[in-house]
Amino acid sequence: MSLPTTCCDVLFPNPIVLASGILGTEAGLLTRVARAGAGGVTSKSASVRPRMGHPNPTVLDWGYGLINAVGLANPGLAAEVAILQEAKTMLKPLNVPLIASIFAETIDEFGRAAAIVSRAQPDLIEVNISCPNVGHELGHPFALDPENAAAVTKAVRNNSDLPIIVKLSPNVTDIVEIGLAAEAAGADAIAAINSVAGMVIDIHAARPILANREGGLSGPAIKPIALRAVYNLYEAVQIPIVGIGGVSSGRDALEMIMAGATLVGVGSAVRQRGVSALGEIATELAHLLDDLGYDSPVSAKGVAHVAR
Amino acid sequence: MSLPTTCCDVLFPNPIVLASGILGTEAGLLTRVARAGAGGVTSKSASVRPRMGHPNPTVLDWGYGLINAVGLANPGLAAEVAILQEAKTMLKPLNVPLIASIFAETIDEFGRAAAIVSRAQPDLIEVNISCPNVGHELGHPFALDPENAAAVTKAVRNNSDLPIIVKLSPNVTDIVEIGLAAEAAGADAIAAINSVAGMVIDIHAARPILANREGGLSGPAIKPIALRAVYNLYEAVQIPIVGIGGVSSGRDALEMIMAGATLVGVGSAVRQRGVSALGEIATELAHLLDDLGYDSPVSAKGVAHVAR
Amino acid sequence: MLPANRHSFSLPQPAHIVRIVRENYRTVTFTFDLSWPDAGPGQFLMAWLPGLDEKPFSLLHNDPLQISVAAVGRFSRQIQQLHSGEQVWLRGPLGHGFQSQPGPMIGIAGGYGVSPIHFLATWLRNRRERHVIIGARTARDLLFAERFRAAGVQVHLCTDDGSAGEMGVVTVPLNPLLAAMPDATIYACGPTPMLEALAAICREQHRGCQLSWERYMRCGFGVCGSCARREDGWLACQDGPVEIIPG
Amino acid sequence: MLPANRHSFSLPQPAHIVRIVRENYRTVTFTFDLSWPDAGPGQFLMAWLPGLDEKPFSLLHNDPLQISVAAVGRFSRQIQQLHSGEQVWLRGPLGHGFQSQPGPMIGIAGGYGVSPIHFLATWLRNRRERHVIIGARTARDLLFAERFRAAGVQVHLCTDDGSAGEMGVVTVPLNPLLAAMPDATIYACGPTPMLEALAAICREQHRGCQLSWERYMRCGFGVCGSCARREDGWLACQDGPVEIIPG
Ligand SMILES: Cc1cc2nc3c(=O)[nH]c(=O)nc-3n(C[C@H](O)[C@H](O)[C@H](O)COP(=O)(O)OP(=O)(O)OC[C@H]3O[C@@H](n4cnc5c(N)ncnc54)[C@H](O)[C@@H]3O)c2cc1C
Ligand SMILES: Cc1cc2nc3c(=O)[nH]c(=O)nc-3n(C[C@H](O)[C@H](O)[C@H](O)COP(=O)(O)OP(=O)(O)OC[C@H]3O[C@@H](n4cnc5c(N)ncnc54)[C@H](O)[C@@H]3O)c2cc1C
Ligand SMILES: Cc1cc2nc3c(=O)[nH]c(=O)nc-3n(C[C@H](O)[C@H](O)[C@H](O)COP(=O)(O)O)c2cc1C
Ligand SMILES: Cc1cc2nc3c(=O)[nH]c(=O)nc-3n(C[C@H](O)[C@H](O)[C@H](O)COP(=O)(O)O)c2cc1C
Ligand code: FES
Ligand code: FES
Repeated sequence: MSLPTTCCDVLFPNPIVLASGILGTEAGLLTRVARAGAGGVTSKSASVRPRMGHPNPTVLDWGYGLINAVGLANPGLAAEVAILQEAKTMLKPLNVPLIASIFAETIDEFGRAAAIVSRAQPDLIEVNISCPNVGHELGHPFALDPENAAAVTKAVRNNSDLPIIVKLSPNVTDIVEIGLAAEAAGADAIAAINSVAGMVIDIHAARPILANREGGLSGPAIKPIALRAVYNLYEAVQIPIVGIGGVSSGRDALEMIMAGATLVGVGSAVRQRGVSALGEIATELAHLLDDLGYDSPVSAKGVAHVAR
Repeated sequence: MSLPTTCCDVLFPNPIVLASGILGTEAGLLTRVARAGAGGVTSKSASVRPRMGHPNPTVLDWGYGLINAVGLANPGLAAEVAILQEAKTMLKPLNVPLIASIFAETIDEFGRAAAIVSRAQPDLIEVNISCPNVGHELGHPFALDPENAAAVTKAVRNNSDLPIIVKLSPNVTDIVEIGLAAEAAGADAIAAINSVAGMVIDIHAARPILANREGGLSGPAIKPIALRAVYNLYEAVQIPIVGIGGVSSGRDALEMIMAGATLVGVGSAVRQRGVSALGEIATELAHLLDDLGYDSPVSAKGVAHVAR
Repeated sequence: MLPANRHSFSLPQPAHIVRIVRENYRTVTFTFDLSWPDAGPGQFLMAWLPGLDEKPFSLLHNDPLQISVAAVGRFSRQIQQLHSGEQVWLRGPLGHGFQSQPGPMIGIAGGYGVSPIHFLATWLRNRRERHVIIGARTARDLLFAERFRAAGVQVHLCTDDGSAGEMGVVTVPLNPLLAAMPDATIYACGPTPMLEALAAICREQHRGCQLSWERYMRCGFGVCGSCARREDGWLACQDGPVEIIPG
Repeated sequence: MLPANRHSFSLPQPAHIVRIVRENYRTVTFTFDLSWPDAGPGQFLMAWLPGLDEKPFSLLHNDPLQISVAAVGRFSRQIQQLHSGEQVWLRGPLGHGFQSQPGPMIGIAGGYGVSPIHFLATWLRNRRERHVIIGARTARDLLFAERFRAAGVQVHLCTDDGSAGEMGVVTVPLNPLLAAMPDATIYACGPTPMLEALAAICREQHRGCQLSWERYMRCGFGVCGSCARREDGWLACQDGPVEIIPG
């Protein structure tokens, strides 16, 4: 069984990568996840200027998964570049690639963010387009329409030579349309999915619990939503897909790979399984692939696609 | 504590109503649910012509809820009218209103369906616009864009004097926009949400388990998605909302009411709690309202809305 | 947040066929490498063949799992094409089965209805008296007579054409048994007309009976309404498949 | 499918305040009508005031739940406005607390750090020797001295200005204790500079210690990374808040 997987010409020791926003705040923490067996790590999304994020409650466990509205809190890209450089140095001896996640509130700013983050020379850039477009009259996230998604992708493309992963939101009528737009605009890979819009309410307080009222669902509850997104994207795009959403075991990871994922992102499973979740999932995946007679993750990629 | 609730001038003995597609196939079964304490019952969606639906597997329990792709199997509206008439007669002594659910594949057919179903004189008509629009070049469900949703609503409006509930899909970029379009086109109420698009995959079979590959998620996993939809719709529309999605206890029902629901639809909870789920949930709701000092469901309606 | 992979028992589980026994010209018994020790006679499973369909089958045994399948259509013919070592996906145990009553057993089986009745007869192996009536159109359709005898059950056969046992339907051998054993419980599984006839007889004689009905099924767990009886909404998958009719 | 409402323990639970005790000019102790019998000293909870914020507080007691809050900012001032009978929403118990070691206890508490140290002292009530060093800026900031004494703990006070106890920081009374009790375990909670000084002393003397650190927290369960230490990614909420440093 050979787990090493290539995506966008970058070699990952295994296909299980840390999703953005989970444990991705510090170099020491990214390295800790890598040491515990992750195949790749993604930093928390950062923007040109620092952001405080929303007041608490921002992250909750509602029983079938998590909900969060951290509000993209981050120290700003100047500080982030230092974190990424430190992380790069620490990750190098482990041969674990670093994916740097960026976001912005206008298309121009996405370009600037890409230029700044590239200075840290991460192995790939992930473009989180699920944040609200403040330049847009309605404030809708860029991920919600194909024109915006394409414009953001182009802006990043024009400002960096690094491979670009565009991360899609599931909160759209047609995720495939957005994926195709990103691909056409020059994305090297697609990540799907970001968290699913939702709300938890406390009947005693008679109000939503998150300070931001609504937030993003993640964890076991969203796995079928993610599988469907990856499955449908795989039938449409040619570029590799990072499948993310509700993966908490080797079995879940294999489902995602069979749906068409090249890499598998893991976030909320850290809640149940701790920092070593990713390494454990990679090991479970290796055993399962062996049991089922596949000689590598890529040999199982997309096999769940059957003739219509 | 007074549970009786009026919606569209129809009096429901309590706000907990059976969602369409769950136990709604036969008059005897609708009556059984009513006898077990439901405040209202919705029949399985029916179309002008009969439909076989998809082969099995069509309904599965994936651990955090159900997934289904029954394919809108139904005996056709001619046979359905007989079922509804029988149900009406059986429900009358119980004073439990009957909601008749219809769907169609073209806008004209929606009008015809409304005309036919009205012969059975159900108390309300629910318009399920989540089925694919075969008249439309892309085959997208009517629920996915505001123009289609409005056109369907008008066609039904023009063919029936009964109160009309338009049932929305959560699989859209902006559910509020669709709700507003239905309201403007003459809907008397909104039902939200229908099931959430998803997929389950079996790694041993290396394929999606549902014969239709993808299906609709329901049950506990989708409750936060439903709460968010109802909350946001409540801030936009003036007409009453039937809140549906993942409600399996009186507490869940109260969360839905606090988000803005006038009636609360219950479906998948029957899996855990049996045919008496609805009656039990209504009782739990009454106790909770009492404990929290509300004198009726309507006095708790929308209280989770706080100033932004 | 809950532990991962809570779903394993609700979704279809892959099982390997470990033994295939041909029972007659159209019926085959499959033994799987899976056991459901808590499942009882009258309960059923949903068997999925990926790409084809998923259908309900009564348990012939729980530990290991066994089902008997009569080739009548697409699915039942296809499953009979499988070889030992191949996989079938099983979901269950589903439904409510027979409730064992004190006193003698009269089992009545039509066609592949022998399957749950045989499971029941082995379940009640310590009963003083166990009788089973097996009915079929013709001799070559009769199933399990030797198996029942080997299990110590008194077997009564009948065929429409008299080619084996008594000529006529199951009520022919039943009537004398009913008269001879006023304290016996009737447990039956078979085609709907047979069950309707039995229900009528028992109603007339004010005798209780337990009848296992067949209906088209989708969910198998009481949600979709596919298997509902029109009049009273009785759900074959969840309230049944065995209906306990008091005397 | 799982039973409904699995979430009750992970989401904030409403608790009523049943008792409010003013400890000093800025610190108040709240007792709630909720118990977490499995929670131990050093563990914490997140307290939510709807519409305002959610903040971590160390447990002063588990059964019933108690916390002590020093008014220093928006949240801590607001919670002190509440009256008996009003509600606070509590989420926990979170984190890993102190690990009781055999032998004597030396507790070191700065500011509201007295809270988990007092819980620990009552937890270890059968120990031969229990000492606690309470440090503060000035006399009126000192907390819990009488409570510790009432619990049979030997109390050593120190203040920056010498207005009570010895003049100086906690290391002043600590040094003679360390010398006198080579087998004592050091358990400490207080401001970061105090803990850093203690860590340095213990490192130098090759003595183990247990230090409870404070960091800004969001999830409280090891997911968001808000509370991570830069160098090694140690998570105050999940790996800690108590760091067990071997000798
Ligand atoms: C609780 C239960 C237990 C069962 N136990 C067994 C068992 O132990 N062994 C066994 O062999 N079979 C059993 N069956 C029947 C089995 O589920 C299948 O129906 C049977 O195998 C035929 O499926 P097929 O696809 O091969 O045939 P099909 O192609 O489906 O049809 C074969 C024949 O059956 C009739 N039929 C099929 N489906 C329907 C339907 N939806 N409505 C009305 N008529 C229909 C058709 O009219 C046709 O004549 C059981 C059914 C139920 C509900
Ligand atoms: C594990 C743990 C246990 C705790 N236990 C207790 C306890 O038992 N009793 C108690 O009173 N408090 C405790 N705290 C501190 C408490 O959580 C709050 O931080 C404190 O109440 C101040 O909140 P506030 O909103 O009132 O003040 P704020 O308005 O937040 O600020 C007050 C002061 O604290 C500083 N501060 C606040 N937030 C931050 C931040 N994110 N980063 C850096 N500095 C900040 C500010 O500089 C300011 O000077 C604990 C914290 C942790 C992490
Ligand atoms: C606390 C938290 C913070 C997150 N922050 C980010 C973020 O900054 N950028 C981003 O692209 N996704 C973010 N996400 C989404 C995750 O990267 C991931 O897409 C989602 O959680 C689904 O995966 P999971 O079910 O494995 O957690 C966050 C998720 C969580 C739970
Ligand atoms: C088996 C099944 C069949 C369904 N069929 C229909 C249908 O025919 N028409 C419809 O409008 N909704 C249908 N639904 C959706 C439900 O009415 C409801 O909107 C959804 O299940 C969410 O509610 P729940 O979580 O309480 O089940 C179906 C749901 C299930 C589980
Ligand atoms: S098969 Fe779905 S209710 Fe019986
Ligand atoms: S507070 Fe989220 S990881 Fe510690």
